[in-house]
Amino acid sequence: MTATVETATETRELTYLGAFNEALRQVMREDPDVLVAGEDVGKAGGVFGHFTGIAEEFGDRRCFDTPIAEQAIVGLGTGAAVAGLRPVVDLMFMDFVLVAMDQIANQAAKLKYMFGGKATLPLTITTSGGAGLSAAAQHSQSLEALLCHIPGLKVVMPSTPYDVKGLLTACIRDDNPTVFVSNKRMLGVKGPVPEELYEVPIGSAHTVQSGDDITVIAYGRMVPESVAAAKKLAEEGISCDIIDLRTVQPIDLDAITASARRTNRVVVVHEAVRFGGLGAEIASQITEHAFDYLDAPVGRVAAPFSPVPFSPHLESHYVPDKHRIADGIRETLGRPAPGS
Amino acid sequence: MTATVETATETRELTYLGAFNEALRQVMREDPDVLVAGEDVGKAGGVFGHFTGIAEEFGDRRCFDTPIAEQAIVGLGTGAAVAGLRPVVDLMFMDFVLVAMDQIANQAAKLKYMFGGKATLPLTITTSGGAGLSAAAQHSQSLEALLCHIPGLKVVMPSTPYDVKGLLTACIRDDNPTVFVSNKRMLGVKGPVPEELYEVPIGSAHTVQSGDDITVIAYGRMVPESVAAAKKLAEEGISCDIIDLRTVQPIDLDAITASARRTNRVVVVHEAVRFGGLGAEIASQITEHAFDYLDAPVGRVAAPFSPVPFSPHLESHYVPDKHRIADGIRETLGRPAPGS
Amino acid sequence: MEPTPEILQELHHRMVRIRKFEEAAGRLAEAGRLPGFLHLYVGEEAVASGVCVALTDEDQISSTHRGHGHLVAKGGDFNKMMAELMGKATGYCNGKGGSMHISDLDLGMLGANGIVGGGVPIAVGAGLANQYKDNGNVSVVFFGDGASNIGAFHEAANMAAALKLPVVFVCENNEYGEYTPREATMAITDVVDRAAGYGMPGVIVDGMDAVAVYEAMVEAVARARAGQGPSFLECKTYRFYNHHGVQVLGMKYRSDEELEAWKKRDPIDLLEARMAEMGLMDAEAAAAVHARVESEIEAAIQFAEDSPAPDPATLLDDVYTLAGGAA
Amino acid sequence: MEPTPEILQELHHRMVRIRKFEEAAGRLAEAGRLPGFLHLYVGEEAVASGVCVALTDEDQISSTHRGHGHLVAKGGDFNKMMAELMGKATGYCNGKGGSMHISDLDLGMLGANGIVGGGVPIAVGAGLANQYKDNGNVSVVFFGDGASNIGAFHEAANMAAALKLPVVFVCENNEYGEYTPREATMAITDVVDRAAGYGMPGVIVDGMDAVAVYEAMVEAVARARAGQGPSFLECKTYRFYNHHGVQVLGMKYRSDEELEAWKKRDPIDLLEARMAEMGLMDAEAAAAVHARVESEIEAAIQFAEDSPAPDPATLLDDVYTLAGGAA
Ligand SMILES: Cc1ncc(C[n+]2csc(CCOP(=O)(O)OP(=O)(O)O)c2C)c(N)n1
Ligand SMILES: Cc1ncc(C[n+]2csc(CCOP(=O)(O)OP(=O)(O)O)c2C)c(N)n1
Ligand SMILES: [Mg+2]
Ligand SMILES: [Mg+2]
Repeated sequence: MTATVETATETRELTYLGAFNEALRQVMREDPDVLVAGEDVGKAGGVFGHFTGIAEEFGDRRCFDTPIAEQAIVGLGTGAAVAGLRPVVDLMFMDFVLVAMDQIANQAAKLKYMFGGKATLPLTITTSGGAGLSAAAQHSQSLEALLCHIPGLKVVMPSTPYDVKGLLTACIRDDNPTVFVSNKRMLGVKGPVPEELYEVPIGSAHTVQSGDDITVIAYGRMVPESVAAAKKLAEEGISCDIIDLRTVQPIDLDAITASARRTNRVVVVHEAVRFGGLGAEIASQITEHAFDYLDAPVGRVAAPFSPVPFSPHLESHYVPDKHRIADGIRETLGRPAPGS
Repeated sequence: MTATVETATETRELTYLGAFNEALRQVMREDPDVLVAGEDVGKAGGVFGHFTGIAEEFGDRRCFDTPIAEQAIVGLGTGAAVAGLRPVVDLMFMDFVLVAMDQIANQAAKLKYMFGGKATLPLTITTSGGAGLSAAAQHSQSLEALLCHIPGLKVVMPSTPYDVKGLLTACIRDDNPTVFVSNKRMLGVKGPVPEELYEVPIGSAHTVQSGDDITVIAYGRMVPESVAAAKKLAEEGISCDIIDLRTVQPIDLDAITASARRTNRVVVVHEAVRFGGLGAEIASQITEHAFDYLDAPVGRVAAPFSPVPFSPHLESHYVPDKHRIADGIRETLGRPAPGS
Repeated sequence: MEPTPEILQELHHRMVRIRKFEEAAGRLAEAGRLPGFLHLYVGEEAVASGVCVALTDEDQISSTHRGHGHLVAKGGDFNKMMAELMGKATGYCNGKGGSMHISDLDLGMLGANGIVGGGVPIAVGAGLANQYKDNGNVSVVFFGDGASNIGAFHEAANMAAALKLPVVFVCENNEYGEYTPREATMAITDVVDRAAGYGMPGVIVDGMDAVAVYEAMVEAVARARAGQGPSFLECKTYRFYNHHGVQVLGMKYRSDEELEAWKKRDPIDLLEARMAEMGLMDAEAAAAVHARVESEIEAAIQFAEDSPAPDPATLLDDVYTLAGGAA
Repeated sequence: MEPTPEILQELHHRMVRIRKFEEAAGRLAEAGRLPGFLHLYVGEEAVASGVCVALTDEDQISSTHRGHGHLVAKGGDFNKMMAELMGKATGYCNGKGGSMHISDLDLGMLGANGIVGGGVPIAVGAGLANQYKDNGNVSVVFFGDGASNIGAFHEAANMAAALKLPVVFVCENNEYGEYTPREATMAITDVVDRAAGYGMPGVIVDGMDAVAVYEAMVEAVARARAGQGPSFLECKTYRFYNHHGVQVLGMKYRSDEELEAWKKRDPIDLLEARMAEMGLMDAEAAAAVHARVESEIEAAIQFAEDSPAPDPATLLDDVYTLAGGAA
């Protein structure tokens, strides 16, 4: 995306949340068909602040509170999209995707196909996922694997304010149902963000840092954790090629295979549960496309097979962090941990 | 499971449906805490006939019709299980799992863990999945990948009347939430079934036929299709080791890795969409545990990335069959298709 | 208001179109010439017709698994419908949807739906678009008595009321959900009793009387267009055939007496009798309508039979919209 | 029936226990000593207390995200509760559940729930078990005004009515769902208007008056135990603190006047005044109760502080039941 960055005239620092809010405002200014609906998104501006000031600027016809009714919230967006609007509907926590799963996966995702193509669904579902806030088992999940298995959806999980702005813009402008997942623990993270509106193409990964020994594929909050792990490993003489997937459906197969063929070793990192997680799909596709180049099986660093525990004393052992990522990288490289 | 078969005193032919019905009757006779609830399971005996005669034999307090309310149906079972019963609740089509996903994945699957272990949930959810009946996009899905990604659930997908009886018995007797998936197109399939009650252990795969050239891992209706493909391939001198997974959560890693290490080539087959399907997890685990033994990447034969089409002219090209399975096996073996 | 002769003719014509289409579909299904499930609307024609005659082409409807009648009433094309039921490339959905997903967005028919209650939130969403665009259009939700027990219906009905959307909720209470009678699944007799819980006005209508449905609908639509929000119509009706297909199950879940009593109130007979009384249509004229529609149906069957099957190369088309957007 | 002095003492005692526990939890949270979310029950004590005093230990309740008050009212142990809120190994859930999943199955408390409406079908399931075992027990569903808009509530309420289960639906209508007022999310003023749609009797109760709640509950429970099916209680109440935590958001979503008006009807003050009038409790006696409970809370905080953190080795325990079953 450096290309896009260069085209940016004015760049200053914004938070992950600020970038979301700015993209939404700018898209709403250019397109009167974009409106926002969800729980507490109006007067309160969203429980995390994503929608602060939106109702004030655009009025409560374009940004309003809904009842606590996730199925109807998604269906509201689906119906409005089919009828010609470009709605953004918010599901407060990603865990609530499970409440609305029929409307997302049986309805929004399939309508176009079932109708023989005679429907356009410019619907964006925004939600916030991720663990690490002692929010326990029903407010901490990363459920992208469920969404990515459903044909008809596109899913993005940005890791920087720059990508938040560019991907949210791309999602809202996309004529398909998209799911934009914020990471709850990154909302305050700052980074350079161009003032003007721009898109980060859905489906394009981003190389965060180049390296030769191993490819690390991550997304969302696992990207900075992977960078931190790589810094530690650099001291051990290990050079990591870190790819931020940014979009998890569709995935940027070319980018990850090219890197895998070069480094010959790969580790995939995500917050979600390992079994049946996206890492399995990525590992399988890499193995299918770069089998002869691989010196070791693709490693996976992910959450273990349990719900997310409440206690910080347990949760800190549950969510992957730079230490476990570093261990996973060393393991895939067949390197002993330092001091062992 | 041959062991179990041998212990069977009386064995005669039953259909897949008959085996389900017999297991349920026998379990209900031995345990008064087992009851059945779901749409049309009472008077009608279920739309596919799974519950024929159950209400007549056990009365309508032990087998009754519910409103069309999948969330409440699953919750009814969860609450009754926590309160000491051993309920069986039916979701007519596997596609409706999406309607009840919160109650299945956020509630039933997580309660025990969230309560620090202080809950026992002997709940069985029965449902019917699979394509091939021109039932279109909302009545043909195989959604096991979504369920298998959720810690706390066990999921079985039998391919024979023998396993139907043994696995349903094991599911109902299990003290955890289990999901028993019938395949809609196998209900009339006949096979030997012992008269007395027995269990097929959850989590144990079954070698359907032994072979040396390649390991074929399948479950549900893809097992007979794989056997048919193997017969064809035998004529080409290809010998397949076919493993019926039977349980998809947890998976029998020992059985599949042992075979993979022996044959050095593996193909996984399922009806579900390939991207993010269970095949990815199985392929990844095999690659992690048998990397040095593999002569080729683990192949995957599955449905392409689209909803299930209605027209038989399209659906026949969508669902994997013996031809596409044979092609997938040849590809993984690097063998040209005959006559090419 | 008392409907004009033209309205009565229209109600009659649409009911006959539904009846003939469904009976033909039933025959084809029994002859094994239609793949998949088939939920016939026969017996309930007065509801779809009474509702849709009160609508414009711009108004939208969301339908159910029992959707042919709704599409015919909204002006659906027999050829495209029959071709879709046969899974042909010339069908409404190019053979990808079939009976349970038949739709025509150009006619505002937002699709039959295989998920009970699944279409309710979608019509409410269309209502939001109409309110936002202030285009005066109304969206209508068709749903069954059984569907009134599912969460999506409840959430969407409350949403429509909370947002004061121009939506009309039309309950087709045929007293059964598949093979289970209403009494087994709810402790109320009239589904309309739920309207008050959403703050919506609601009325009970004789669902076998197309004129009664039409008149109640005219009021509900006027209310919606006037920005006064959603309302609820409960139409008491009955399906003459099985839940799906034509024959009743071996297992008897409805008594012959019950079925016969309802058939005595066949909505088409009732309207024809009324129009005869009014001197608007004698037996001969009625027969002419039936004959004309029958020949259209025959032509549609021919069209569908002669139509090509979908090209397997189109299997993966239309999963996504490729033009426009960032992808 | 007019409650006995013992009942009044019990109502008062449980309310004070809830109040003191919640205020202590609020202080700890503001001091950064409690991880995660914290939804305080302060202001609504009369509801949980009035309901639970009318129940036996065998009766069950399903709770919400605002669950501490329900557990305290059902007899919850301060030590285990405080330890759970701090994520300690000695907590009710061994630190795995926290505030939003606190539970005590031995007391019939089927768990707080992080999913709005998520606990409703579960309590209905417990009701099925009670009906099936014919054990005379009743299960109670606590849910908010906002929760009455979600599908799971609707499905479960209708299910309970259809199956005539011994369940009591207790709506805590505090006029807000998070920061959104009731008027924005429903077109009705009284949630109880939904009861008729399920065929359940329903009453409105002053949720700041523990005696009124208790009396209404006694009737509802008797009805359930007598096999006459579910009923619905709407308790008009108000939370004195923020949706979660103590301070109100910078953004004002409730007026000071509104808050003050409700605080004038503090449920504990109301009952103490009433008991004083009746000569059952003077200021001194009341103060003694407060003091005794406060010291119990202090001890519980100490217990929790002194308790060990969960052993990381237990992270993957209790995902499944290992004993018994086929696995
Ligand atoms: C969520 C869901 N649950 C169950 C079904 C299976 N099913 C299809 S139609 C039907 C009965 C619907 O009854 P009703 O709403 O009264 O409509 P009717 O068939 O009587 O017209 C059921 C249970 C489904 N399609 N979707
Ligand atoms: C399915 C779901 N949607 C949204 C939320 C976020 N949330 C938590 S509490 C709450 C408000 C609930 O309002 P109400 O039912 O009135 O209970 P109260 O907080 O007022 O006691 C919301 C929206 C949730 N936890 N679950
Ligand atoms: Mg019906
Ligand atoms: Mg509230």
